[in-house]
Amino acid sequence: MRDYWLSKLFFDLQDPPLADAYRADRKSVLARYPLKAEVRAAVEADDVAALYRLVNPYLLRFYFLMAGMPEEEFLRRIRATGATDTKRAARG
Amino acid sequence: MRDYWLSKLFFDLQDPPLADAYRADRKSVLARYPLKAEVRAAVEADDVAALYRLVNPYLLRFYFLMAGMPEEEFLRRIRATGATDTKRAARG
Amino acid sequence: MAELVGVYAASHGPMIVRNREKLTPAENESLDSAFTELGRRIKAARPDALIIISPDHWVNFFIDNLPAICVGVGEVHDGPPEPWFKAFPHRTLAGHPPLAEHVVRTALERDFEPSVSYRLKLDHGFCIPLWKAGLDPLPAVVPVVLNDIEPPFPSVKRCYAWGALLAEAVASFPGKLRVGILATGGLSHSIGEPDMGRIDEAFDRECLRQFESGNPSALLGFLGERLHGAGNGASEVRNWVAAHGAARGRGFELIRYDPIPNVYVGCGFASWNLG
Amino acid sequence: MAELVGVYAASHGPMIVRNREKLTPAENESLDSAFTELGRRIKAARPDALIIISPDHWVNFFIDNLPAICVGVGEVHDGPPEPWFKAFPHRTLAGHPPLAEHVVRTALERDFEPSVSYRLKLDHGFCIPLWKAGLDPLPAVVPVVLNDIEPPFPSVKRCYAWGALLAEAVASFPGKLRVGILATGGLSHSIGEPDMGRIDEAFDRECLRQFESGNPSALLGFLGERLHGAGNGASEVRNWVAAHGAARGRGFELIRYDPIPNVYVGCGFASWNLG
Ligand SMILES: [Fe+3]
Ligand SMILES: [Fe+3]
Repeated sequence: MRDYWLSKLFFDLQDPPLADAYRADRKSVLARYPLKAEVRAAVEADDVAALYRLVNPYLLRFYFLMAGMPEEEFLRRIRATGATDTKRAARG
Repeated sequence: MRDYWLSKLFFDLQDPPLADAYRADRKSVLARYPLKAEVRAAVEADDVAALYRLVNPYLLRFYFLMAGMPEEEFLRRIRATGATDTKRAARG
Repeated sequence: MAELVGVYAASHGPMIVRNREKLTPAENESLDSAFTELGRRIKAARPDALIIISPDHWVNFFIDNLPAICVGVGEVHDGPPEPWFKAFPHRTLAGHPPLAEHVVRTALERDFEPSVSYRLKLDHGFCIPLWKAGLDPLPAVVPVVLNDIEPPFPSVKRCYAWGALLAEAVASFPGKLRVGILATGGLSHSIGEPDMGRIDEAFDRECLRQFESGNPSALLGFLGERLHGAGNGASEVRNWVAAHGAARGRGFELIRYDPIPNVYVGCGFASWNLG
Repeated sequence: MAELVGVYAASHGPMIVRNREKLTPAENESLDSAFTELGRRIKAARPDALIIISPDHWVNFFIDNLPAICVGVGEVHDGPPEPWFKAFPHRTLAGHPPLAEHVVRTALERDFEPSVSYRLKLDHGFCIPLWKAGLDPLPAVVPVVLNDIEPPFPSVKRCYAWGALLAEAVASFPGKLRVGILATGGLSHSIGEPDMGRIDEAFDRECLRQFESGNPSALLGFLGERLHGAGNGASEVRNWVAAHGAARGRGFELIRYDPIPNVYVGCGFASWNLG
């Protein structure tokens, strides 16, 4: 089950002007999305592991690239999430 | 085969603020849609028969209702198009 | 395992709401009492969740991505956006993600390929029957949006198979859950076409007889020959065919048939025999 | 009647373009020559239209309406919107509405249920192979968007059936037309997952061997066991399976296999034997 509004935020951020706005003022863009408090907190904390459970992995990877996290850092963090084999299997 | 931009215009006009804008100033809304010249002319002429061939009939009916054509007048015009049985059959 | 506790059909013509002041008191009363009887039967079956099969009347989907069939898996759905339907009392309707996702997975395993939506607006096709039947509180809703609006359409045979698949998914759902199925739309009508306003009473009565008889192959044969002649809106009878498949073709009991010119639609209401 | 003149597969990893300066000259040269050979074979077959099977990497569809499969029937498609892919020389690509609509109608008649789109953006999945293969002028493109990106997915068996259906639709298309089929994506890779960057070379080599051998049931059995372990991106091998179905499972000739770590993808290129 995906988190709809988190997914929508990441999806919408593919639009370059919105991505610019987000990088300039993250809070004002976030305010337009009715995110649950814990989801919003995970976004604000750049919590890769928490967000990984709520959104498509392609969108997750796009988001952190867009937000300016170096690829090496994202790889380090996503590898550290150490999802179970069961979860990977479910994603076929 | 539908006309994409005509369909998009009629679809978008389901948004009440856009419908208001359209009723107030049709030309400026039309300018935002890259309609082919003959399609645009058919819209400007309220040409029910011509538009009928290019767009889903539910959207056609919605459009003229939204644009302010009385239901009786729309019924008179759409009945007068006298589409062939073949065409009706294709729409199943 | 979940249990299929009822399968129902109801028309959803917007004019039932929009044209109410133009209908005669007898016409309004007849429609009201048909919906009330439908509601009585649904309430008696006590469904926890209702799978509702209806088309999308251009409120969610456009021709940039028009699904043949779409299942709504969201936790919540939005109420009807139609400006003339503000009387509907719910801004949102609860979904049933576990059942909906089970339907999707079962479908994909069985060579069906629905589109999936986490967020749907439920238009008058879904909400007129819910509202007029007086279901309050509402059961959880699993929307199944079948394209009856913009050709080409799924075949009636395929719609029947979809219904059987829905019944299979209900039967294999791991959890104690009472599930109803409600198909909306039809019977004969025509919208935005040269025969707009025509009600094909002969088609409707024969169609109802076929649904009553519980002979699916005769029904599919009849529809193959006659459906396209009953107006573009008659295509919504596909939803009833899916319900028929869910009921294993057992036939239904007619609640009411109201061919009301000012509604533009041959209105029918029924509940299937589940044997 | 139209004629199926060639069936092809190619990887489409974005890093082929984005990471070009990080690859060794030998790696770039190997990829370039694989695409060039693919292009040579496609040009030799002289297709008027190319059915391209690729996923949508979130440029068209969202989870409010995510189709299992979608056919693009538009007169024109938009070029890739990815900001890093501005080098692609075409802002729009011509479609082939008559062939695409024939595919849709044939599908619905045969119990397949695609979503239909009159206007698609063709992302790098479609356009990297077209561009790198040097097809200019481009043949008309009929996009078939298969969901390999967001689970649950159509089964590999169903993807094979889809391919057979495409071949059937080509064969029954009324008109003189040379049609090619190009499946893009795969082989093993992982994006946004804990094993991101892993290339499963053992899986890839066995997978290629299965495609070469022309034994579809062995291939489907192998994928049923191993596909889920080869990374989430490996799901795109479904597109190759559809191409295999279109080629009636006759097996393919490998052009190149390049497991390049800086591309993140086990890159494969092939063309099927059409017997
Ligand atoms: Fe309707
Ligand atoms: Fe890809």
